[in-house]
Amino acid sequence: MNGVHDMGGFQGFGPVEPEADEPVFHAEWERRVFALTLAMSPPGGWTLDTSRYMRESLPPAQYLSSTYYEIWLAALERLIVERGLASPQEIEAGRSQEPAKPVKRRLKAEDVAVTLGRGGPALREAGTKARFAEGEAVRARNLNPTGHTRLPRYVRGREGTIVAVHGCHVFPDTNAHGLGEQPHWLYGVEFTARELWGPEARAGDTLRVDLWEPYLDPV
Amino acid sequence: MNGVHDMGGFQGFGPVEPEADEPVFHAEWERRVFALTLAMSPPGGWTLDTSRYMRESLPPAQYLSSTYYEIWLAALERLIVERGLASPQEIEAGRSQEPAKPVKRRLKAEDVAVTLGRGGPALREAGTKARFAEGEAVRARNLNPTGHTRLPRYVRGREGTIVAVHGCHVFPDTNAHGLGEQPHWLYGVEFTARELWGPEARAGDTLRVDLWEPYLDPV
Amino acid sequence: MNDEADHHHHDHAELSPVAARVRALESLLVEKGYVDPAALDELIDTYETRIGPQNGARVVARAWVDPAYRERLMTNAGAAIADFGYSGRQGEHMVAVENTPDTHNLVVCTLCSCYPWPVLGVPPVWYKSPAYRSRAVIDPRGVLAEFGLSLPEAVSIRVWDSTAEMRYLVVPMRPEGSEGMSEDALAALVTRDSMVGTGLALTPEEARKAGRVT
Amino acid sequence: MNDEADHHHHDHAELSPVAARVRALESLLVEKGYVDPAALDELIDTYETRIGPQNGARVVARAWVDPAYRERLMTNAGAAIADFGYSGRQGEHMVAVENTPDTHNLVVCTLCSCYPWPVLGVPPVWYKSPAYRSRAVIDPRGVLAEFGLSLPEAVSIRVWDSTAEMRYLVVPMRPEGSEGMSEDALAALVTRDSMVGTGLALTPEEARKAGRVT
Repeated sequence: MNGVHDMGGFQGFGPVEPEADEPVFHAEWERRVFALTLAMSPPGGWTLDTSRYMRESLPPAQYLSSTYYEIWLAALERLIVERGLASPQEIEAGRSQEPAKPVKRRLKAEDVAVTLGRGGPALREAGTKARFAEGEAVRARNLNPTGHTRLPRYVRGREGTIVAVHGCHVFPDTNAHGLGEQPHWLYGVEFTARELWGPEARAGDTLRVDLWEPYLDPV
Repeated sequence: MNGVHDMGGFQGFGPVEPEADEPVFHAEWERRVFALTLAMSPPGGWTLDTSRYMRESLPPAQYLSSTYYEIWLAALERLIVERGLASPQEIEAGRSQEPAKPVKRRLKAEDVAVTLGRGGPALREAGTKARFAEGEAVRARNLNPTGHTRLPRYVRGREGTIVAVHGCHVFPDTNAHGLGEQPHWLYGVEFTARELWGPEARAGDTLRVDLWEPYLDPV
Repeated sequence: MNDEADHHHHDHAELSPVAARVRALESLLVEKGYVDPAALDELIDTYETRIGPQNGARVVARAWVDPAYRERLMTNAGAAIADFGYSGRQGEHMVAVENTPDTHNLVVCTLCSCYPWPVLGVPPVWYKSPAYRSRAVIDPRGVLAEFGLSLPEAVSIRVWDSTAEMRYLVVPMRPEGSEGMSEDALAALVTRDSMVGTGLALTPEEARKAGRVT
Repeated sequence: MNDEADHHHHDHAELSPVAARVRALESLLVEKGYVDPAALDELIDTYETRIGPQNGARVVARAWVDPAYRERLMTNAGAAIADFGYSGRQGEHMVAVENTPDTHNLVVCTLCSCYPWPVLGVPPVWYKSPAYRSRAVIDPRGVLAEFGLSLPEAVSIRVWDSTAEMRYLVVPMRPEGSEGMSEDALAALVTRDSMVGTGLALTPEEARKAGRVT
């Protein structure tokens, strides 16, 4: 989806404002949203890709006027409702009004360390040969899917060079929508800053971005 | 400026919602903002290009969460303050606290019809020959100026065809910033939908957009 | 508004915050002598009651009945439109674009809200909305569907993005069943949406149902 | 939070709207049996006190003192980082990228907030801000200037946009004046920003001034 979350290249957001001695969280509710989001993933059964799509598909004005953990909260609520884990009324009330939905998995305190340490690798066994090799010239396709994608707008149509072959990775464009992992080869692709931003960009500056094979055409 | 005002191609704003029997204005304050904006242009001395820049350079979250005339109001207030016509304190108070700034022009009621009927033509005498002619292939440059521009992001780097030569028009990129009208040749340029949006677009669909000569390269 | 503005302090509380802010601003600008309240009223009256899509409708109706006028409109829209006395602000550089059985025209301004004021008045909310501005260029058929308009498969869409001071007036196709109608009667078939491209001209039957003709 | 949640109704009024909403949500999800409150506390404690940039700093310091380790880190970052026991969530596929006198690396996630948690913890607010996400790719020098970092003219910038599950750890250059320092002492020179690319490793002098070493 071409959304405001696809921020690369916008110029109107003002200066970056680093905070000295920034705490990990700025309020107790941020801690809880963070933890709830991680803890609800096993019972909810959604993927990271789906979570990302829920966040980026919030109404654009809401997305831009929310803080980071407000966005997480809104997306978590949407996921909970969408998966039938609770109703909007229950979320408003903060009280259960219907039986809980049976869930297969639940994160226990004693499993937190092992679960985090294992993570969720995205690398899958390759069923095909990689189409591109290091050093090859490619062009990012001009795709404009209405669903989730990890092909930023600012690289579409631009020519770059394969600089890494990362193996076959879960494909977010399908995985986010429950259409399966459909692993595809993932490549590190280098673009010159001038190719991306025109002649005003500094010669020698480059950008590298990871792109799946369906995002790329040979040149 | 690459801003959220440059909306062509976004997909997350939901459906278009036409209103049946829509009135020209939805509130008395909208009438007044509309009229104040038009009436303040002669005493303020700013150009339409400057007004547009003031609107599009509002903070993105504000731009997207404001209604149309709220954006006009915010931009008008910024112009008034920036040109020293009133202070922020006076605007808050709604009362004059300092002498008015002498202004050269003021729109009188009896001049409204003539002033509107004359408008503000943007066509200027050509000092140069047009670089491009109808039928020529051109490519929109990949320019990313931080100031005002009328080169939408979605055409940058795309190849099209000159379909009209409109004459020399005031150049918004300079005029918006008080750098003069610097008229340039203006062209109607046609792009195929597939060139702009990729192979999923319908064959035969096209888009036409008016682009100034400095936005274009020959192909 | 002129005399209202003088006692805005006592009735402030009844206004929404933005309405109060606007009233205060007007009061200030009048007090400073920058604006003439009567000019504000005149501006509002002009666009609320005098300039609107009825202007464009007359232009289109004449083009339907008068081939010579149509020719002038298509080659020099500004001059042809000036026949009716319509000119000026946000219509300084007019271009008329004609729908055909093969091509449907749709006008948008992705960057702001450019719109041909002298012939259509000020734009409706949807024309200025992010939804329309964003999707008219990438998904014109989806947008038309939201207006209840479904074009035949074979028709191509030509979208006009008004980035400069050129302003585009769509000349819709003359509807079936309108043969022999007078120019004035035809004008009642020409809606605002049909001159932006989000609609077609009404058939006489549709116009009757919509209460546009008796 | 567990027992707090049980009586959230009486102290609701003191909370901000969002805090109250989160408390109600937690209460609901605990009541439904989906989440274990102790697991929430454990998750928070993990990222608030145990996993953070001190992890990455130890990795970088070892790479500075141990050429064989550096070689492993650059060719198989995941395995090299696992030497310290750091692994897992948001660090499943690690890549280390080294600054050189010619090239400075800068990491961003334009689409969301991808960041190598096992070595850096969860990202700071600026990393997740629209300002950083939008401008790091188009104006990296302007962004670095806002961090007080001005690179020599000759240095090129290589920006890494984390679009997939690959996570990038910048290995900053070992600062001057750090010769002969122990691995532990060197780790104190390695800031979070230096491992994202918005800063350089501190000189011993700078680290002393910043109170990172005594």
